[in-house]
Amino acid sequence: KAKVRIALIIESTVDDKGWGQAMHDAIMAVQKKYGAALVEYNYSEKMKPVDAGSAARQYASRGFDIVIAHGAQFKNLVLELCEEFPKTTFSFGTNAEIGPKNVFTYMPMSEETGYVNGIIAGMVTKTNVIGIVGPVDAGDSARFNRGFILGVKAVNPKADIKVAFTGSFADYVKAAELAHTQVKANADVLTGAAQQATGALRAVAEYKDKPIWWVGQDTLQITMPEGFKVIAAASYDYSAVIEVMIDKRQAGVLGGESIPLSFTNKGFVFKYNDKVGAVLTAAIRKAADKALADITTGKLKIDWAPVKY
Amino acid sequence: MNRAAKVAYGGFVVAAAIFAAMFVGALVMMAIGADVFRTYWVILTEPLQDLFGVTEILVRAIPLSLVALGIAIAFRSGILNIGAEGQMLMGILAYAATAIALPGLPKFILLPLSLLAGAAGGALWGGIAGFLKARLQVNEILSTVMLNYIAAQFYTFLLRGPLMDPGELVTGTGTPQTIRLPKGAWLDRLVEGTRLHAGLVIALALAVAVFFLLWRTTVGFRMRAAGAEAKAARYAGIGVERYLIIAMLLSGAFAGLAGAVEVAGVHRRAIEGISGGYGFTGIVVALFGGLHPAGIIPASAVFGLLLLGADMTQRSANVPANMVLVLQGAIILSIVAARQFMNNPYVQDKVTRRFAKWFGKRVPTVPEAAEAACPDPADVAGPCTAGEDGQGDGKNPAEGR
Amino acid sequence: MVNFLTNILILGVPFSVALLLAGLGEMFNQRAGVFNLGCEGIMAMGAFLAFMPPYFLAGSMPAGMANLVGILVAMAAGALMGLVFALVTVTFRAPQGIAGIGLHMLGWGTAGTLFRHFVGGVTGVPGIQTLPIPFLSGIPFLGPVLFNHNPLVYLAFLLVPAAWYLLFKTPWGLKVRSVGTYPRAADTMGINVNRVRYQALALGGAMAGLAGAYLSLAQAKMFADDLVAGRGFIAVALVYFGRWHPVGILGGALLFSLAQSLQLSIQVAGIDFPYEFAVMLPYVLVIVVLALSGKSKMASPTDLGKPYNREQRV
Amino acid sequence: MRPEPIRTLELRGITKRFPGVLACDGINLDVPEHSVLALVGENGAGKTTLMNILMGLYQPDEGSILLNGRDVKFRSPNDAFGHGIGMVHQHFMLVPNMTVVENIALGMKETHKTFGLDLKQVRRRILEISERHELPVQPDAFVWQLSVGEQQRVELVKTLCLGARFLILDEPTSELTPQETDELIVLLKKMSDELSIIFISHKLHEVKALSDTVSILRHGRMVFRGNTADHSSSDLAALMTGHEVNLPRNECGDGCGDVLLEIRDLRVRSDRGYMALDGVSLDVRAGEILGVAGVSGNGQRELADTLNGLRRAESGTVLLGGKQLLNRSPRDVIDSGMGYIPEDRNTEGIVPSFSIKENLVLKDFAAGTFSALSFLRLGTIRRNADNLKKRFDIRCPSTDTAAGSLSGGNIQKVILARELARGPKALVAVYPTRGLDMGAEEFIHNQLLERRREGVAILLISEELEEIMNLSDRIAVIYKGRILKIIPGGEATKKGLGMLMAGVMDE
Ligand SMILES: Nc1ncnc2c1ncn2[C@@H]1O[C@H](COP(=O)(O)OP(=O)(O)OP(=O)(O)O)[C@@H](O)[C@H]1O
Ligand SMILES: Nc1ncnc2c1ncn2[C@@H]1O[C@H](COP(=O)(O)OP(=O)(O)OP(=O)(O)O)[C@@H](O)[C@H]1O
Ligand SMILES: [Mg+2]
Ligand SMILES: [Mg+2]
Repeated sequence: KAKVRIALIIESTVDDKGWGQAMHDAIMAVQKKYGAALVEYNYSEKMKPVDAGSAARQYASRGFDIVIAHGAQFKNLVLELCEEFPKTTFSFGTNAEIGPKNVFTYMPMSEETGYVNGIIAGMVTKTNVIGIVGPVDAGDSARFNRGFILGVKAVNPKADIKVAFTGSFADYVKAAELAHTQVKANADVLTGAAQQATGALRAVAEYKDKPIWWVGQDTLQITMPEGFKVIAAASYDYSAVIEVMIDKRQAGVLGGESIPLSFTNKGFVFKYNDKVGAVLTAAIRKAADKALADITTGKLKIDWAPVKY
Repeated sequence: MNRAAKVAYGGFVVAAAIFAAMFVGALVMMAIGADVFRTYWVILTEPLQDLFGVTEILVRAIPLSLVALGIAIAFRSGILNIGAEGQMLMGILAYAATAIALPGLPKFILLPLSLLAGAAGGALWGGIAGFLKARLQVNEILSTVMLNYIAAQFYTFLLRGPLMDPGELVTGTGTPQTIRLPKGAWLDRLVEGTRLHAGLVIALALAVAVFFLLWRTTVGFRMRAAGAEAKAARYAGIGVERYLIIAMLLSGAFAGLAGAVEVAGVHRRAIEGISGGYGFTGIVVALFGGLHPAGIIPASAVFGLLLLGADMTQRSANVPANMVLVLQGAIILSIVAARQFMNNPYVQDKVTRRFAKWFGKRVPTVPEAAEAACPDPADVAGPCTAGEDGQGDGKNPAEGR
Repeated sequence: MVNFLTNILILGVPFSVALLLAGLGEMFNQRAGVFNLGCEGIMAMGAFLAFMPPYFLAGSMPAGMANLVGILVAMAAGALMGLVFALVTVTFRAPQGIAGIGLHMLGWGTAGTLFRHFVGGVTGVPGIQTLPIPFLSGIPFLGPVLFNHNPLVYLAFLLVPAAWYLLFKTPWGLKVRSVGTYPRAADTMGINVNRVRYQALALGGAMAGLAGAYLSLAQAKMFADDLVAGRGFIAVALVYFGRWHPVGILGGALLFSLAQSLQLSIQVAGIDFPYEFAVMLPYVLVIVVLALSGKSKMASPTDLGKPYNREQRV
Repeated sequence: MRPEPIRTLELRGITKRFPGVLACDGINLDVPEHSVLALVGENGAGKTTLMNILMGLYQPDEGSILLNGRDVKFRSPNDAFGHGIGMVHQHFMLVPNMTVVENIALGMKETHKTFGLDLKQVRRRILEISERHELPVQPDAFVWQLSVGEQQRVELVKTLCLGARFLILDEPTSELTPQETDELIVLLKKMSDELSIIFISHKLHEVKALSDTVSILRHGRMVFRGNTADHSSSDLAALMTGHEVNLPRNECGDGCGDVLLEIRDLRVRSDRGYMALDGVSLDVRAGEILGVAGVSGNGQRELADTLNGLRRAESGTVLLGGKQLLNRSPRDVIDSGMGYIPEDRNTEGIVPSFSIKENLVLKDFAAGTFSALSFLRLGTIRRNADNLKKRFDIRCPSTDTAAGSLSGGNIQKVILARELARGPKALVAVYPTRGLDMGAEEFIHNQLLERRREGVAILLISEELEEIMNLSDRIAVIYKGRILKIIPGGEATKKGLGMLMAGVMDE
């Protein structure tokens, strides 16, 4: 196999415990798997849209093979550059469109993780109040929220799901404030997406001895110090996407496909936290496992788009 | 000082300032074990190595200069506008909405029309702060800070709702962004294969226009008078409040236009994060440029270089992205600190005499009659402050805040 | 309903602390005539440095001790940054607005860079725990609203009268006020204008550092690159809202954070309008309240923003 | 600890440079114990600079200060206080939004305790001093609430509270009313038994009345030293300016024209809400100077503001040539032919950072002469400035100079030039010569009289009795917002006016 050089461009940072880190970790994992001799990797973080443009071009002109602009806002810049560098593979997401022949898009079907998390939340709650700490109602976090609601409703139609937003992806402090507000409003299971969710999880961890729980998204929050509050967590595993891109490229396909991220293609990893004890009952595991299996096999289709809140 | 000495002195001060800035940056870099020399080498040379780098510098300089021109108008009129960020967003919204609403129009109508709409959007946002200050005495620092946050929320609201690309709904991606704007609303690229766009022409033309506006027209005269000494302006029959509002309208319009031009020339659809940082860097550029178009244009190019070069360091010298901020901060602090050695006649006088003493020269003589020697502002103003006004006087609003 | 409102107060009060601390610090800066827009950067450094001892010393030291060390380090660093700002704006008489933006970038960038190198990855710390005040916290309504918070909350509220006393009743406060309003008069009275400004900036910096420490240790109990997220700028704005008076700043900080709390509660209660408008609420409210409130002329430090030079005429 | 008494104070070869200016040029000065030295000289002669050096506020470039024959170095006013030297500055050095006690406490370091200010002690000291020297002050008032005269008293009390045994007074009378001035002179005379005093003034009769010796500065050099008693006022004036000074007089008599400016029942509130003008009626005829005499703070500012559209009146009429001007915008007033020389020349009269030539068209830049299609006609503006510079003898290197860097006298000339060149029908002049030296005063008086001959209606507001009496055809005395009496210029006496200004109506 020939060596591939991969470049990543993100607007946040590679250690944000969210969107950016998920992709970064995946590339690192693939690099480890294939060996550093085969995969060269470089990233640019904190990229504003205009900076992303120069970085992408710099990568392309320096001979990087795969340039991943990790964010839907980079669509235009990729579509523009791909014509100029037809030999380079570009990639951006979230996006489900089929791009030009040297562009891969990728699309996390986050409603799937939301649904499974929702089932757990719906069954765990004692107060029948569940809180969502959202960043902005858009993109994959919007899908996650809606899938989550469907999941809760599937097992607990009476549950009251409180959806609220901080208005920012990275305001950890405000996310914590919002989480506290949710708890004060009686919510006993919370969830949330994007890097700001770490702030909310920190807030939940403050209710050390109270039965307030968290179900997680984006990264495997179970392993974090706050993990004792996390009943289960889903994380993105982009290595599937990365590997597909590398393999296709080696095989001469430079793009022109949209790669979904789903349970089916192992794009999502879902884990229970075995250490949380009694809250995670066998019944819950069973229901969640079943949903997971149905989604994976395609038996269960989640119609998230019409959900309103 | 004679001319050669003046140049040498100025050069020495600037060199000392840059050295100080680099030293501060180097401290942080050493703390994290980064390669100090490589980093600086990259910042200062890498952007200038090829045509692409040079054009990218200009791509950044275009919105910076537009924002800074607007800020200069406000400052000269006595208002510290730190709301350019919000004004840019409102400009982008208005521009994009116009372009999306009228895709069928021919380019020679649609482009100017939508850019004007962008300016109007920014003007609206700036005008609110101006109105609040002029009529309700709400401090502009407070209102512009708050309005920035309000604009940011309004921006996502529209991009995620009424203005969202319907395609995002169909595919279910849900990214808050508009459709790709109609070609008729694009600014053309000037150099094939680069992103340098016709916004450059707009920025240069407007720099000239701002110069004429402020120093050659009656409106500009009124605005500057209102900013320099409101009491005297009022006494001379100038409606100070009205000109405060006009200044903020104009200032906002420039920021709005900067946003519109950035989208029309670079992104071609309204996306999130476009305004990031331009608002604040614009203030710095405006002040570096001495609140004068002739200074702002080069200052924005310098900052374009700095932004791009510093940004390249994470790829070429392997330092974390945050290092960009460290370097920018250090450079700003040390250069403004050095400025008084260039501009302040009192300090210059002291330095000159100290030197004269060291080298055993005769202390420069001073004209006999005090009246015959009051300083001419043309001499007082240093290279950073091409000045029509007396810099020595504390009333300059720029020196104010 | 009563419960709803009580909850808003209970949550809103601790939200206000970072703004209050930074605002009080900035008030001293501005009362002494220096406009420090770099508050945000100092807060970022404070938040980062306060986070470090509890993070690294977790095992070797009791948590309370590590927190205290963190707070002290943050305040010391804040004071140091205040002094750097003083060097630039007081001694070198640089324009203060632009220098403040420089300081903001320097502080923010340095905190982020060092965090990446020494920690790398958003991480939590146990932080400062709630300390209910015996007896008082049991009072219905008032107890949970006022007396069931972490110690820094009490400290911040005690700092309001303390700042008032310092500003209006002590020799140093007198010097600060004179130096910000009419430095030449102070100079002719034998007061070293620049020294007082240095001191005020050091104090203001220390308080901004403390505000940052509050964010990372008490409020979020974690550090991340963007933790401060503009709160420093809001604090500066609130100084104008509070008309350079500790009580006014307290009012501004409470108004803002209660509105914030209200906004979150409204969202949680389930609203039928776009949440973005709820998020805007605190910002709008602060402007509206200021626009509608009466004006007092004599409050402002009239020499705010002007460097002082003995020999130079104004 | 009491400082050792100052028996002799000598300045030796003091030289001080400012950028481009040699403010003091090798000045020698001796002040013996218990004597009053008057220091006089034109605006910008270097008086204030010299005194600031003596106070440790400025560092001299060369020269030394000898106290009782010993060399001393003053690095800050603290050092000067330490030796018992105190100064009342030319411009008030009081922080407006602090109280009198606080202002004085600022300098009384012994009241600065660790845990607070000992304001009681300060208040005690203030009352003690003000009683001993008969200088009534209100310790708890805010400075901004005080009248100019009261502030002047506070300054004196402040200096004495700080333990000054050697007093420097820089133009202490320039803002005082005649009575207040007289009282101050008497007081200083008394104090000179205990203290040494350096007294700076442009008013030579004060110098004559108070001082034992006089020193004259010109362009930074000491040009004369002598006993006051040996020289007449006009001798001193000539020494000061280098030529004979003749303050012109209005030789009344030639018939004035029709009423041009008519003010009826004007009622106006002050900033603080009380009735500052309570039914003021005045007529000014073409070719007449109507002097408005009064202690400042009796409604003069409000009158001038209202006449010029800068303040809203509650009721009344203001007619200029029959045109109603009440509550019109400043622009309307200006366009109707009103000229205005405002009280505060540095912030109202000029935009300090604007060049002289810009300031000279501050009211007319939008008129057809100076602009076309909203574009400024820079050529015309420059020519206008060069022209006026010559006509009004404005001393500056070029008309591009920032107006704020000029001396008070030249700033006043810039304002005068602008207002008079517009060819006004009526002119309101407020304290037009305050703080100016005799040369400048002479010039301005001549200009006003010339306009009068040309038929301009002039309303002259002043506290300077001599000025009012020299120039006015009629004199109206204003007291607490009302016109007490109007007397023909020829019949006015200093004493009579002084009584009226104090609100005393004899008969
Ligand atoms: N701070 C300063 N900066 C620059 N030049 C100054 C300054 N102070 C004084 N000068 C210059 O020094 C000269 C002396 O000024 P000074 O104020 O001592 O005059 P003065 O005799 O007190 O005048 P006046 O009678 O008007 O008060 C002036 O001509 C002026 O040009
Ligand atoms: N900022 C400055 N820089 C240089 N010279 C100055 C400056 N300000 C004032 N001067 C000079 O100081 C001299 C005297 O100034 P000053 O203000 O004492 O005038 P003045 O006649 O005393 O006015 P007033 O009595 O109204 O204060 C003038 O010659 C003027 O040129
Ligand atoms: Mg003087
Ligand atoms: Mg004077």
